[in-house]
Amino acid sequence: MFASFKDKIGEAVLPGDVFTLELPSPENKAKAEKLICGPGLRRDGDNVSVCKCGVLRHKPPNVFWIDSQQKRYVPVKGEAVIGIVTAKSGDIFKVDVGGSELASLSYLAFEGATKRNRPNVQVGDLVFGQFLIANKDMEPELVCIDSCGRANGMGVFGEGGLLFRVSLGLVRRLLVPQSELLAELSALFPCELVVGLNGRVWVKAASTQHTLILANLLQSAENMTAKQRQQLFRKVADGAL
Amino acid sequence: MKDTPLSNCERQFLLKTIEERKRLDGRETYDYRNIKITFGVDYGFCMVDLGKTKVMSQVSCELATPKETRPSEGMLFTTVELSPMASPAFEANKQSELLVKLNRQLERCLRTSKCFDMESLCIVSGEKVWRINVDVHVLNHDGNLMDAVSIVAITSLSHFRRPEVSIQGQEFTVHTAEERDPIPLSIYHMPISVSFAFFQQGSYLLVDPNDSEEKVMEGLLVIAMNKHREICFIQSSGGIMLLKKQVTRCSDIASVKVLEITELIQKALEKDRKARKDDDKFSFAESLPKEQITAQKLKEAPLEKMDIQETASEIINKANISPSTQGEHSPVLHAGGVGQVGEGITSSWGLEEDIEEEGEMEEKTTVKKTKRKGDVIVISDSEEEDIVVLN
Amino acid sequence: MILFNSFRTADPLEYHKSFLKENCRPDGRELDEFRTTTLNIGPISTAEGSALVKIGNTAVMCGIKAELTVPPSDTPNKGYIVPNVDMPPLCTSKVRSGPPEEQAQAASQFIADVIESSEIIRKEDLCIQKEKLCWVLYCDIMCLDYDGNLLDTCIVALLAALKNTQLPKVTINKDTDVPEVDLLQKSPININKHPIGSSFAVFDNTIIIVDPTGDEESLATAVMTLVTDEEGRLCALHKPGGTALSGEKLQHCIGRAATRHREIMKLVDKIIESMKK
Amino acid sequence: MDVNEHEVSPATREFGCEQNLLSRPDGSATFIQGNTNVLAGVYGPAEVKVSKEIYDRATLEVLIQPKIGLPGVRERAREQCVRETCEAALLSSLHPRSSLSLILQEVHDDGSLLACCLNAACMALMDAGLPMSCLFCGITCVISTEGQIITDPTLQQEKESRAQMTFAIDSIEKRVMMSSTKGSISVQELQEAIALSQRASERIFQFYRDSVHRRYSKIQ
Amino acid sequence: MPPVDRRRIRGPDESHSPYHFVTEESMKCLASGDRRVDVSQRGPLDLRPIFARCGLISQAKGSAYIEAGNSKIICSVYGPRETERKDETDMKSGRLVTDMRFAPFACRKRGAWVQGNEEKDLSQGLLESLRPGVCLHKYPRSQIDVCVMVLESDGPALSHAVTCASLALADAGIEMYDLVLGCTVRHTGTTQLLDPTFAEVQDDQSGASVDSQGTVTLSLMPNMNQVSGLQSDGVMEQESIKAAVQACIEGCFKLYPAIQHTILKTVRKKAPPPES
Repeated sequence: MFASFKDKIGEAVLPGDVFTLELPSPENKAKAEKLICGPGLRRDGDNVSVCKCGVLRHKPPNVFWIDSQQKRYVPVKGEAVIGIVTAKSGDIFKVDVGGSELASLSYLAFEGATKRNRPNVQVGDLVFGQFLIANKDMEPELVCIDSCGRANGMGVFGEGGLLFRVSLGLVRRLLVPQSELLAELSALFPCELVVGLNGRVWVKAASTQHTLILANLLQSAENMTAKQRQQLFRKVADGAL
Repeated sequence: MKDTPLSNCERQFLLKTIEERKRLDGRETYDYRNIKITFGVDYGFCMVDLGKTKVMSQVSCELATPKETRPSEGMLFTTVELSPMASPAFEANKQSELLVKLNRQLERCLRTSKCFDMESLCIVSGEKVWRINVDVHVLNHDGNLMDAVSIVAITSLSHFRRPEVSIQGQEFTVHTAEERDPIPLSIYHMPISVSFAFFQQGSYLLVDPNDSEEKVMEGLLVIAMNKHREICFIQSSGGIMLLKKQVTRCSDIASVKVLEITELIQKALEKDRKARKDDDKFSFAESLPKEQITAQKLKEAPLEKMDIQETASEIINKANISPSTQGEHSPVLHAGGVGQVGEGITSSWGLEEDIEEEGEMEEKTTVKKTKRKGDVIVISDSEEEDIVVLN
Repeated sequence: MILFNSFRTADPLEYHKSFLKENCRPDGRELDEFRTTTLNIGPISTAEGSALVKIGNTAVMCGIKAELTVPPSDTPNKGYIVPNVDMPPLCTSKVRSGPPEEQAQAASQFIADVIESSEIIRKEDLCIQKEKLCWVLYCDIMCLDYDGNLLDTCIVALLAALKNTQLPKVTINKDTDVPEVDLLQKSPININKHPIGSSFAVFDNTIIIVDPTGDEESLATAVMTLVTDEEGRLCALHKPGGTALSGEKLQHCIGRAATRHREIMKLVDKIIESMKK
Repeated sequence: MDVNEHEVSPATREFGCEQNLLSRPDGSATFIQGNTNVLAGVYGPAEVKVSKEIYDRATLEVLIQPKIGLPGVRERAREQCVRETCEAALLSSLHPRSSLSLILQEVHDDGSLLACCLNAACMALMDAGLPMSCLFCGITCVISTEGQIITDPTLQQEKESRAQMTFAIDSIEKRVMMSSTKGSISVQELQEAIALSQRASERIFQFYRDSVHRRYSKIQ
Repeated sequence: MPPVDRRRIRGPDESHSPYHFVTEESMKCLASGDRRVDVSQRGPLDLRPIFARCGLISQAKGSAYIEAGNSKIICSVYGPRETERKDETDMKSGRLVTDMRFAPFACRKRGAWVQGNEEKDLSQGLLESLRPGVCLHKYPRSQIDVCVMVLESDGPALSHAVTCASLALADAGIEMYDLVLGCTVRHTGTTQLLDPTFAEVQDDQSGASVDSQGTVTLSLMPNMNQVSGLQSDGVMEQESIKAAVQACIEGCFKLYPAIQHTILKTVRKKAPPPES
C-alpha cells in the first residue's frame, strides 16, 4: 500500500496497513533483512503489516514499532512493572500486574533473601519488579533483583505514596531518556516517582496535597500537546492550585 | 473476570486524604462530581454522566391487564441492568447482590413514593391500563450507582410521553404520534437519592463516593428525597452505627443537593423541550464533545453509483461461462415416503429403520436385510431422471 | 493406517489440508460434492406433518404441530409460523443438557428468517377467520445426529414436513362462536415457495468445499449458507463472519446452490408423488 | 442513473464516533450513523474461565444488549455474526488462554443497527489496542419496493423495503466477511449491493483513519 | 407472570390444540384408533412388533433406536467421560446420568421444549431401572450420559425407553451385568393388556366407572431373572398386581430374543468373524 516506512514515521497507522520493503539492491540486501519489527508490526514475507493502531516510530538504523495508547498491559520479558500481591501460596507470591494472568514471584527473588531470611511481604502490598519470563504460552514470572542479584531499585514499596493508573503510551513517554514531562514534573515539587510499564505510577511528595496535584497533573497530561502542558504546569507553579 | 485488587498503599493514602479533608479528584467533602444529562431522539431516553459513572435509561409503555388488587391503576416496572461493560467484575445475567439492591432501592424510590399519577394510566378499569417500563443500563461504574440510577430514572420518566388514548364506552383507540401529540406522565414530585459514605467509624463522611472511595468506606447511607424535603426512603448499609445528629445532618445536606440536582434536571428538560419545539433535529453526532480529539464526525455524503450495475453483471457473467462441472444426481426411492439423492459417503444411519413397520418381530431384521439387498439400485452419475425404484 | 489416524488426531487441520491439496476430502468426496441425502417424509403420526432428513451422518427431524389461536392484532388476517431448532445433548457430545446454546439459537433465528424471506407459506393461508381464528404452525426441528451442515438439513426437513402437513377443516359455529374441527376432512397447505439451502466452508481463504462435516466446520475459517428458491432468487446469504470472500467466489457458490436446488426438488417431488400412490 | 436520487437518500448518513469514552473498559467506542447509535466496550486480554479456555487462542465473547427488555434469540444470532467477524479480524493466537469480551449496547436504533454494531465493535477493538490483521466495517443495504438500492437506510426505509442485506467488508481487499440478508433478492441485486457496499466501505475506512489521525494528533 | 423463554422463538401467548374442538362424528373416528378389538390380530398378552437397531448416531459412543407399533424412541450414550460434578463424595464408582425427553411433536398435544416434571420423573425412573444393570464400579471418577428422546409416543414410553437405553449402553461397550428390558401392562377391571397403545390407555381413563385400573411398568434383567425396576400407577388389587407383574416378566422374555438378535447383529457388523 505504501511504498515505504520512511514517509509514515511519526504518523498514525491502522491495522491492515501494509508496507512493502524497499526492493533491496544486491549490495544492501543484508541490511534490508535485518529490519526489526517492534510491537504492533508483523513481518509477512516481503511485507510488513500493521496490527495495532498508533503512531509509527523508528529508531535508526532499522528498528520500527507502533506507539499506541492502549490501557491493557501484556507482559514483556525484561520490563519493569508495579504489581499488587494478591496471594501467598507455598514458595511464591501471586502478583496482579494488569495482564491476563497473575504473575508469580518467588520468595527468593528479593535482594538478600534466603530460605531463612524471607522478605516481609503482605497481601495487598506493592512490589516493583521485572519480568524474568513473559511470553504468550507461559505464566509470567517476576523477580525483584537484577542479573547480579541486587535490588537495583526493585522490591517492596514502603509506607505512603499514591498509586494510580495512566495509559501505557503515557508511561512510555515518561520513561524515554531525558523525558521532558518528567523533568517538568520534578521541577514542580520534589517527589519520589516509580513508573511501571504496566501503566501504574506511584508517586510520593512532601505532602498529601502535593502528591495529589502531581497525580492529577500526570493523568491530565495524556491528551495535551507540550505547549498546553507547559502552560498548565506554569499555572500550578504560580500557585493556582 | 476479576476487578483489579485494591492495594494497601491506595487504601492507606485514601484514608489519609479523607482525614485531611481532601479527595483524590480535588473535590470538597460535600461536592458532587459533574452531572451531565443528555436526551436522545425518542421520548423517555436519557443518559446521565456522574463524573465517570455513566448510566442510561429508556422508558417505554405497553397495554396490560391491571392487578386485581388495583384495577384502576397503571403499573410501573423498573429494571436495572449492570452491563458487563461497566466493570470487569460484572457478569451478564447474574443476579449479584449489588444488582438486587439497586433494583429494590429504585423500586422504593419510584413506586413506593408514588411520584406520579398511576390512576391516569388507567384506560378501562380492571381490563386495560398502561404498563410503564423503565429500563436502566449501567454503562460505566465509577462509584455511586444508586444516585446516578435515581437521577436517570426520574429524568427519563419526566421526559417520557405516552400515546394518547380516546375512549368510547368499552372501546378505545390508541393514537399514533402523527395523529395526536403524545402526552407526558403527570409527575407529582421527583425523588432523588443522595449517598453518603462513612469512614473511621463514622467520623468522616463524603458525599457521592467514587469507586475507590466506595472500596474503602465502612458504611453507606442513602437518602432519597424530593425538593419539598419529603424523604422517600432511607437505607443504611455496611453496619455502621450512626448518631441521630449525623442522620439529621445528612438529611440537611441531602435537601440542598436534591434542590440543586432537581434544578439541573428541570433546566435540562426545559432546554430539550425548547429544542424540540424549535424543531431542532436532535442528532447524536451533535452531542459528541467537539473539543476532544477522541471524537470525530463525518457529514452525510452521496456515493457514486454509476458503474455498479456493470460490475455486478460482469461478475455474474464470468461465473456463468464456466458452469458447475458437478452433474446433478437423480433421486432414488426406497419405499413410500423414503428416498435419497447423491452418493457421497453414506451415513451410519441405515436407510431402512423407519420404513419397517410390519412383519414379525422375531426374525425381522435379518429377513428384511437380505430381501432389501436386491432392491436398491443406485444410479451413478446418471443424467436420466425417471429411474425410480419402488418396493 | 495407524500412523495416519494419529496424524488425524494430532493435527486435524494439516490432515484435512493434505487432502484438500489433492482436491479431495478425507471421506473420499470431491470438493463440491454433497453427502448422500436421505429423506423420509411422514414418519411421525402424532404430528400434522413430519420429515426425517439425513445428509451424511447429520440427521434432523422436523415435526409440525398445528394449534388454534387468535391472529396477531397488527396483522389480523395472518397466522403464525413458529420455528425452533434444538440440538439436544443426544445429538453431539459437545452439548450439555439445558436450554439451547448459541448455535441452536442462531439456527432458530436463521430458519425464522428463511421462512419470512422466502414466504414458504403465505401466512394469510393460515387465517381461518379474520381477527378471530387462525392456525399457528409450530415447526419443531430436532437434531438427532450432528455431523456438520445443520442448516441445510433443517431447511430440507422443514420444507418436506410442511409439504406433508395436513390441516383439518375448521368452521366457526355461528351460534356458539366456538370453532369446530372436522378431522375427517383434511387438506394440505399451499406451499408458496421451495427454499433449499447449500452450505459451504472455506479453508485457507481459498478452497471452498460444499456440505462440510462437523470436523470440517470446526476447522474451516468460514462457513456460509445460501438459500435459493425455484426462481433462482436468493432467500438468504448467511455468512456469520469468518474469512472474507469476493463477489466472484460468491457467484460460483450461487451456481452450485442452483444445481443443488434442482436435485433436492426432484427428490422431494418424487417422494411426495410416491406417497400418493 | 440520475443525479437527483442522491439527494433523496444520501449513500451514508452523518457519521460520528468517540473512542475511549468509558473509564473502566480496556477499549470503548460509540458509533453514530444518523440517529442510530451503538456503544461498545472491550475487556481483555484478561483472565479466562477454565471451562472456556482455548489452548491456542483467545476466547472471544460478544454480548449485544438491546435498549428495552432482555436479549433474545435475535440478539444471539447477531452476536454470532459480530463474534465470528471479529474473530476473523483479530490475531487471537497472539493471546492464547485469555478472554476477550466485547459488549455492545444499543443506544438508539434508527436503521442499520447490525452495521453500526460492527462499526462500533471495530472502533472499540482498535481502541483496546488488540492485534488485528485487518479492519472491518458494516454496511446495510435495502432494496426499496421500486427496486432501488439504498445504503445505510433509516428505520423507516428498512420497514418500507422488500429486502435487506448487511455486509461486513474487510479493509484490505474489500471482500465480504459477513453477510446477513432478509427478503428475496435476485443475483443481480445481490452483486450490485455488494459492489455498492464495497464502495461505501472505503468512506468508512477513511473515517476510521481520520479518527485515529485526530486521536494521535497530539502525540509527536 | 411465568418467566419468558428468551432462548427460543416465541409464538402467540396462548394457543389451543385442535383436538379440543373436534366435532363428535370425527371424535368417533379418533377413538376407534389403534386398539385391540380384533383378538386374532394381536392378543391381550402380545407385544407389538418391535424393530430395534444399534449404532445409528455417528457422534455417540453408543446408540439405539426402537420402534414398537407407532412408538419411536431413540437413545444415545456418551462416555465414560470426566464427571462434571467433582464435589461428589463417592468417587469410587461412576455416575450414570439419564435425560429422557419427549419431542414437542411426540404426543397428540404439543409438548413444551422445557423439560417438564413428567419428563424428570421418567428420567429418574429410567435411571433407577438401568443402574442395577451397569457395572458402575468399573468406571471410577467418570460419568456415563444416557439421553433418550421419544420421537413419537403411543402408549407408556418408559418400558421401551429402558430397553432402548440398555441396547445403547451395550452398543457403547459399557460393561453390564445383563441387559435391562422393560415391559408395561395396562390393567382395567378384569382385562390385562400387554404393551398398551395410547388409545388403550386413554380409553380407560374416560370410562371412570371401572374402579380398579392401573399401569404396571417393570424392568427385568433376563439372564439373572431379577427385577431392576417396578412402578405402578392407579388402583389395583394385590392379586391383579401379581398377575400384572407376571405378565410383564413374560413380556420381557418374549422381547428378549429380538433384542439379543439386534445386539448380535451389531457386534457381527463391528467385528466380522474371520472367514474360514
